[in-house]
Amino acid sequence: MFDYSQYLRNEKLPHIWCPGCGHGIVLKSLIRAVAKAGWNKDEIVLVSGIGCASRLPGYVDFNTLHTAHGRALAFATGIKLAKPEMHVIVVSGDGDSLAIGGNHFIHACRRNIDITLICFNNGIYGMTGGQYSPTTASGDKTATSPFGNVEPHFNVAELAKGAGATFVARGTSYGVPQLDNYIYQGLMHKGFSVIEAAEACFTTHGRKNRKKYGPSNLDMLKWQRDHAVSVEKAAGMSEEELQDKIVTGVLHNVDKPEFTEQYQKLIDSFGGGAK
Amino acid sequence: MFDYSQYLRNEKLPHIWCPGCGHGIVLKSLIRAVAKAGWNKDEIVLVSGIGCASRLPGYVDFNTLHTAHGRALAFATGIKLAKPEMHVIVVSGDGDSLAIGGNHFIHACRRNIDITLICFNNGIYGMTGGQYSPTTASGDKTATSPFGNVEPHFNVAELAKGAGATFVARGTSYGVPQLDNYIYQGLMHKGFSVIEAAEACFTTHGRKNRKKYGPSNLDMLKWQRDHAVSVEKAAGMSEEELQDKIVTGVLHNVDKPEFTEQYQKLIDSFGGGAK
Amino acid sequence: MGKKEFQETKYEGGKCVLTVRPALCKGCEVCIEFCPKKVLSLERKQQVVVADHIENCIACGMCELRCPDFAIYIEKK
Amino acid sequence: MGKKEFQETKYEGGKCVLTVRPALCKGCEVCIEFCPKKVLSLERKQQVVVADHIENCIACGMCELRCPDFAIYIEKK
Amino acid sequence: MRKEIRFSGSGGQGVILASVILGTAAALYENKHAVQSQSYGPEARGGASKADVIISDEPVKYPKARNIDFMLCLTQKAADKYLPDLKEGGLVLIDSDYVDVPETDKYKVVKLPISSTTYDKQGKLIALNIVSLSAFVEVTKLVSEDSLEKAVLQAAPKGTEDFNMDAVKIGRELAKTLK
Amino acid sequence: MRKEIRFSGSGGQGVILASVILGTAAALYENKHAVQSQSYGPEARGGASKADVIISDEPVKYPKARNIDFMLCLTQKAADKYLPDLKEGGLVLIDSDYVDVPETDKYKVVKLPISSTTYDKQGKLIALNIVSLSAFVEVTKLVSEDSLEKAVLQAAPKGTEDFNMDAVKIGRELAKTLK
Amino acid sequence: MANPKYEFIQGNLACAKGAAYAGCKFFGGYPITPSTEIAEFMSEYQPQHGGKFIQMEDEIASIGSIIGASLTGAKAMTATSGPGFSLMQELLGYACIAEVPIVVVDVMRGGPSTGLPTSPAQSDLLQAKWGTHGDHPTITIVPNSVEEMFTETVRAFNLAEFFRTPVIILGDEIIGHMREKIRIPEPGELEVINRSLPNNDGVCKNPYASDLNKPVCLPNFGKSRIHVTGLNHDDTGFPTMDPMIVARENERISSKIYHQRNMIDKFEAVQCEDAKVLFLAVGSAARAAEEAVSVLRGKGVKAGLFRPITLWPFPKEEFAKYAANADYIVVPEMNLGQLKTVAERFTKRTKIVPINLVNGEPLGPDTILSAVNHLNI
Amino acid sequence: MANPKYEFIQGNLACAKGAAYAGCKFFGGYPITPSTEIAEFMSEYQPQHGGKFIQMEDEIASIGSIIGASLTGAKAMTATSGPGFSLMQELLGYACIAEVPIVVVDVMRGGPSTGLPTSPAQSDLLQAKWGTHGDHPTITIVPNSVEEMFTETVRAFNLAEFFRTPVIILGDEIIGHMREKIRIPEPGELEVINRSLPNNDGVCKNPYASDLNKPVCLPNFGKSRIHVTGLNHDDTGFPTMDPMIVARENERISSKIYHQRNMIDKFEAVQCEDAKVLFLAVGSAARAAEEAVSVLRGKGVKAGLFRPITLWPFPKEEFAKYAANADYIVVPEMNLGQLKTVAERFTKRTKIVPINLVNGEPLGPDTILSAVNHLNI
Ligand SMILES: Cc1ncc(C[n+]2csc(CCOP(=O)(O)OP(=O)(O)O)c2C)c(N)n1
Ligand SMILES: Cc1ncc(C[n+]2csc(CCOP(=O)(O)OP(=O)(O)O)c2C)c(N)n1
Ligand code: SF4
Ligand code: SF4
Ligand code: SF4
Ligand code: SF4
Ligand code: SF4
Ligand code: SF4
Ligand SMILES: [Mg+2]
Ligand SMILES: [Mg+2]
Repeated sequence: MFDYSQYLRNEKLPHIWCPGCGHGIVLKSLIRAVAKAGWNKDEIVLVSGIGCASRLPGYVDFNTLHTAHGRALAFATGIKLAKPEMHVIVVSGDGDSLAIGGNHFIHACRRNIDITLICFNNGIYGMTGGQYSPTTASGDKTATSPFGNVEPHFNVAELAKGAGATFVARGTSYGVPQLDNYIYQGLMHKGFSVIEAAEACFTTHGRKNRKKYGPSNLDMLKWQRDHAVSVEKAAGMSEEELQDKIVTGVLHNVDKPEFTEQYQKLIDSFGGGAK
Repeated sequence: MFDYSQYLRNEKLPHIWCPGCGHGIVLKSLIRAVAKAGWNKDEIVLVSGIGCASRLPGYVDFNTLHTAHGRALAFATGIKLAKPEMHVIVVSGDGDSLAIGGNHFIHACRRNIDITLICFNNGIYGMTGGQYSPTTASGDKTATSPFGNVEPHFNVAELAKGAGATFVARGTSYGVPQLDNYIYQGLMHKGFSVIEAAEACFTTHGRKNRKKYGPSNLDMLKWQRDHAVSVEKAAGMSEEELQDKIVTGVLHNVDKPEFTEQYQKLIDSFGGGAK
Repeated sequence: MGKKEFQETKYEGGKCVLTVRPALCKGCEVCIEFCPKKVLSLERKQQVVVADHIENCIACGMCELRCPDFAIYIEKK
Repeated sequence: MGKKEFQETKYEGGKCVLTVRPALCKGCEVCIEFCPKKVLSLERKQQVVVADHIENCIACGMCELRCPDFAIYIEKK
Repeated sequence: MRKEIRFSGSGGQGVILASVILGTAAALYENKHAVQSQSYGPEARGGASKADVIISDEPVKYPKARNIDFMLCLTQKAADKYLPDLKEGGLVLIDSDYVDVPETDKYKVVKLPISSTTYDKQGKLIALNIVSLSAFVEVTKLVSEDSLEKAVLQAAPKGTEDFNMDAVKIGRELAKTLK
Repeated sequence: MRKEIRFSGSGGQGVILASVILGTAAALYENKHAVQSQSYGPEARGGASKADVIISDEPVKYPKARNIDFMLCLTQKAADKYLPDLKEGGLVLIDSDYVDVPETDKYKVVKLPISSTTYDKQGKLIALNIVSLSAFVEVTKLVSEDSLEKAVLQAAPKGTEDFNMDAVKIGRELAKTLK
Repeated sequence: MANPKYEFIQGNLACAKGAAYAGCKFFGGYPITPSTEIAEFMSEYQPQHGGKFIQMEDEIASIGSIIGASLTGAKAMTATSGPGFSLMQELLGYACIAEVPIVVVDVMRGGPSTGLPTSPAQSDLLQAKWGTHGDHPTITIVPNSVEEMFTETVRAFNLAEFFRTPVIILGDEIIGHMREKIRIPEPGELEVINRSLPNNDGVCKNPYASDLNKPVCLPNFGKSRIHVTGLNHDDTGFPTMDPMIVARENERISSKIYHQRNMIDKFEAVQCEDAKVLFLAVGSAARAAEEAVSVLRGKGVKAGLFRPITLWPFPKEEFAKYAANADYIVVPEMNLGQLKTVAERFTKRTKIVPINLVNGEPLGPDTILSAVNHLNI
Repeated sequence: MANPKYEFIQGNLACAKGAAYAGCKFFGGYPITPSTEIAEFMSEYQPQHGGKFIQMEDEIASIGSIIGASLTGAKAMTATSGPGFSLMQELLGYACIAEVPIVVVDVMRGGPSTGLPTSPAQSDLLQAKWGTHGDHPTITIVPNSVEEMFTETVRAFNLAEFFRTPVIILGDEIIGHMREKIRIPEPGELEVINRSLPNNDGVCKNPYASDLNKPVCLPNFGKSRIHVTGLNHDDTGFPTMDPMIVARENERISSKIYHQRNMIDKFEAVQCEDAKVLFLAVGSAARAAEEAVSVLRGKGVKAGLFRPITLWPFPKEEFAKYAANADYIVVPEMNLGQLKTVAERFTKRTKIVPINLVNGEPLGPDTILSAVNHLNI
């Protein structure tokens, strides 16, 4: 029996998330990945922005920082550069990391700073009651797209890659063992890694799109199961076939110089920065 | 003899740019492309942010808007959506569009809104005196990287593509006829188009990197000439060979539904929005 | 941080011990839905999961894996 | 917007008329450097371009194309 | 006459809608002054949630309830949390299927098996809030039957009018058993 | 004694550095109070650019120049723009190779062929600002030769010390021709 | 059937409907509690009425988009709460200097930073005036009822369009979320002001030319081909550093507002004439204060309430007049003393009694009354 | 050779050197005129001294990065000008409520919006106090010389670290860009305060526990494993909506500062004792005012200058004391009347004479003297 409690602030449970919310599933995945990495809790800083997902840091027994909406990566960049010996993990909703936080997202990718970002992508602004986000599927009804969303959505992995991230993976809150593995690989990766966890928010999103996702929270999870295809399988599929699919797997993994190491080299070139 | 004067606010000339600054070369390219498009000046809105490049709107006889640093695309999105019959062009420096303006950049790409963005990429913050930008080459000395830039830089085209732009091209301020053509294609494209104009700022950047770019402004232009390779040619080159090259050409061109048209369809579904 | 003890309900099956922490269970039914052996069900009034067919449990761990609330645990025998 | 007239210096060659607007020329030498026929040079004191070899001009238009300042124009004959 | 009313229950039970209907009935159909407000934030999502209505003949200046005259409690948690706000001499209606409160001299406790009755009659609990509201109105006489029905109809999504009017009747009948 | 000095010329001529050197000479090597300030913005890039120094025995309160005692003009544009700020009885040194100003009773005009002399002696105009500064100091006696030399050395990039000291001498000699 | 013109709705909804009434054709926003209902209504309303709704990527983009839309001629609006309002500050200044009419709603919530997202507060009162850098004009309106959320939003658009300047509406969580009955006015019943435009199809050489103390008559984008910038500019709209022009324009964008105070000033004076205990309060705190006034009058205390509806510019003369007669100025507010600073400025003799509540709860009449009980009256 | 401890440098450079002296180990910034020299110095200094410099993607990221860095224990700073300062407002509030020490330099420039990027102004004085949403504390320092740019930056770090709060330094284009001689103090010569940390290697259950009126003793990230949030929180650092705690904490983050005013208050009173014409001015305007005082005294006019060096909290008692004796309070400032509002608050009887210059030019003694000439003295 895996002992979550040593990673948890047990007295803060139950968490605030709705029954069945995927955020809890991914949280457990993250804990298992950190356990596997064997990191010392004192040396971990977990940073988030604002949103349902961003409440996560309150529950885990690391150094935790709940910042402002969209700004987690900016704070995290300061932390990592100031104290590179810390393991810095960022957890963030799709709205937090890709709407208001989009600029910090692409620049963290570009810098290739050794931070692991887990994007809790439920395709909606959960916390504020279900307005469409930059990852909401076109056509979906939300609080601010009552007639169906007319905007296209980001492919998070493509965006991360295009911006320069060196490790990109996508899992789902249904395919938990795989997700464990992607997060673990992300933690181990030297450089900026993005793990997108495809999730669902029935409370604010599924409820308004029962025709598509099914009548309950459980159907939404099954929708995930039925629409996930591995990157290997996806390679053989047409763009049309992939239209409503969630392509999972490690989508990008390259080796590039890491930012804080490069900076340390500069310091070292002056003899380690005597005062 | 091409008559620029009918597109210019002649009384504002000479412009404020330094002798030999590429911004002037690209401005002329833009004018020729607009002329070729045959657009009515009353129906063009040219928007910029803040920076040397962003002073451009002052010189052309369209509806022109000089916004705040980084925000040109946000304003432009409002203009285009409010009045889709206008042709909206954004001109913006690399700092303006990719540093502080990075979020608006990726979201304009995602929405595929019918705006043409010309990114005046001189790889530096010219206006403020030459601090490194998100496109400054690694190793270059700048006002804030006195020992050489330790940060990686964006590949603007990859970023745009990853974010969902439907037309992406890159030219240089040396290869002017090609640039004319890319801009023209961008203007004609229905959807969001990004034309990156690779440029040079000798005043704040070249001067500090004479070893690399040569002793004068003219050498910097020649550097461009010597490092530009067409996308066709680049296809056959290794990553190493491409390291310091500027890959030019139309790099991405796909057809996707345009945002304001989609929105208009929604309005039309209610009978065109009777009051 | 101080530890908090949660009350636990234990079910012993052939292959496993299954533990539920009722104070944490939100009755979301995720474990129930994806249990391959229909071991679990919901106690309506308390909105808490119960293992009324523990005998069928194969200790596959899917319930624990997917429970969003740290409310259900499987220990293989 | 009102038009402003700029003073112009005209050079007539075999194949072209070359026009310089001294008030706009910043003497950046871009046109000079990339003229394939070495037609142009810089008048140091005024820092303005002059066409001292207009006879060699082939009207290729490169000077006009690259001038950042609307200062030089080529008209083919 | 200023009356303060609080509806309380758990997140998804529809107490907010009930309060809006009551407010609508008073404000639009009886030309009284009414102000409705509700709890937002984490509490609104799970746990105890509340919605208040103030009904008055005079314009309502301060819009928040302070001394509750009438309360409805659909869950025990809600009762535990909010009953202290009921004023001396006030009245609370509880769903006796789920809630128990000790008898007291301080206020009047009215107990009705709302859930079981609703389930018995409708086979589901979807309209529990309307049944409760109707019973509540029958007990408190805060608005007329007619006004209540109009307000319920105004709030009912298309196609659910009959079902909701049925709920109104169930609540009313249930409350009449008290007499 | 408060003296206000303005150096003016075109963007790349180094008048700012000259002003900093003068300020340094006065402040660090003669223990006077000195404040230097310069123009920023579009004007600093092309067109006429200026840099001011105030030298005083007393602490300088208001740090901006208002009534220029001594001025240096290296271009005609600069002269046209800034001469009006020279106070009555002031002195202006101009580079007579490029600048012409009418004689007047209002202030004293000192003309020196700075550019041509510099070019003649050094084969380039890089140190024009130092030559000008040195001539200016020789004319105005605002700081001692010694202080000026120290300040020039402090400002000179490594390897250019001799070249700059040479420029100081050229300027000084040129100014001495006036006597 | 009830009269269909009456509705029992939330303050935020009333605000959105007021905007629609005023002719708002463009809404750009980013969701934030407790203002989301405004955006949600707009997302439904606009496409059905030929207008535009867009959810931008953040609050900066939101205000940017509405300034852009307004320049094309559309009446435009955004809505947010504290954190988003802070992010909008830079571009609020842009709208001031470029003289672009927009309406910005800030439904105030608790705490600095994220604070208490679902609790009421009145702690952005001075931010609304001083939040952006540089000197700039501000018109800020603070409604205190659902009805005013409607009518004052109409007025906000009128002022924005007339004066060519951003107008801020400060709601708060209480006023925004509570429901009251309001009458929806018929079209034409409330005055709706549209921006005046140059004749001549907008073509004009000096679009920013204006008498001192007067708003500009800037044409919309189109045939005008004007230039608009956030740099200091002259009559032509082009940048200038000429000290005379810069000073005049910096002053004019503020003085145009002070020049027609009669159009802008709005306040409610409840029993102020003979008030010895004068309350100064806005928004939901003013409702509590008004109740306190009744209670005190009932006890024979000469109490009164001065409630600025237009908070900025502050109706200082009117306030000073009543204040001069009062023994105490009592300032109940859901912050640590913001209106108090205003009271201090415009009262020379009177004792000022601050009542401050910053616990996330509404400020009620009881708190006010018990504070007043301690006074020597 | 000159004494090597003296340098003839720009105000911005002095500020950066002061930060280095105070032990600043992290600079995160985004370039903007007229503050760039600070970042440029830091980019050279930090890597040579084992510290960190990073140019972030914008000003929001800049302040975010320094808050993050500060939480690890590094003294951290950013520098900007008006437009960037506006963008930083949201996170300034974060640093207030989470009690994170940072130093933010705003070198003020002209105009609202982009305005006049290379011209001086003093128009962010009130923004520094009220710019972010929600009630929050502010310590703001306004140096008026190159020397003070150094020494006051050291003091800014001291106050930030001691009080665990952001400290703002308002420079202006004049002070930032002018060169004066300063003496660079020896290490140890000026007091340098480091944040106090809990014993016990930082492990503590209630990191935000603190007496009323006192700063917290928050451990740095590391063994402490604390939780930091921008929501209202209790002693443990975790969110709470408990009204008692919320009120106490909202008040404490301000009152901690008012409690030890002796550490914070700093002003210069030049010939104020008998002043009948009392100038209230800061920064470069105060230098002009000081010259005006000399001139007026020379003419027998009893003039004096009250110059707050710590502008916020405002040294109100001291000012009020001198103001009470004066016939006129003259407030020369390069804005449309910001210090004036403060003068109004803290003067009951005296006539206030504003002198405002917003043309992008420096405010000089002549302007002041001619305004004073019109007075009846
Ligand atoms: C500056 C700012 N703007 C807006 C908000 C309101 N807000 C809070 S959370 C949120 C979106 C949350 O969506 P997401 O990041 O996807 O997380 P989720 O709740 O879906 O897990 C928004 C818009 C805010 N807190 N701050
Ligand atoms: C909010 C804000 N931050 C910073 C600045 C300062 N600034 C003006 S232009 C500029 C960068 C310009 O670089 P780029 O966009 O590449 O244009 P270029 O000058 O190189 O053409 C910066 C940082 C500003 N005006 N506003
Ligand atoms: S609202 Fe959605 S995202 Fe938020 S806790 Fe509930 S289910 Fe999860
Ligand atoms: S500084 Fe650079 S970018 Fe700006 S005008 Fe000069 S050359 Fe062009
Ligand atoms: S371990 Fe597997 S079989 Fe057993 S209860 Fe859990 S899901 Fe069902
Ligand atoms: S998954 Fe967890 S919370 Fe959900 S019903 Fe099962 S045990 Fe309860
Ligand atoms: S047209 Fe061609 S040949 Fe003639 S001057 Fe220009 S560049 Fe030279
Ligand atoms: S390119 Fe244009 S500006 Fe440059 S020298 Fe030639 S004519 Fe003059
Ligand atoms: Mg989400
Ligand atoms: Mg650039």
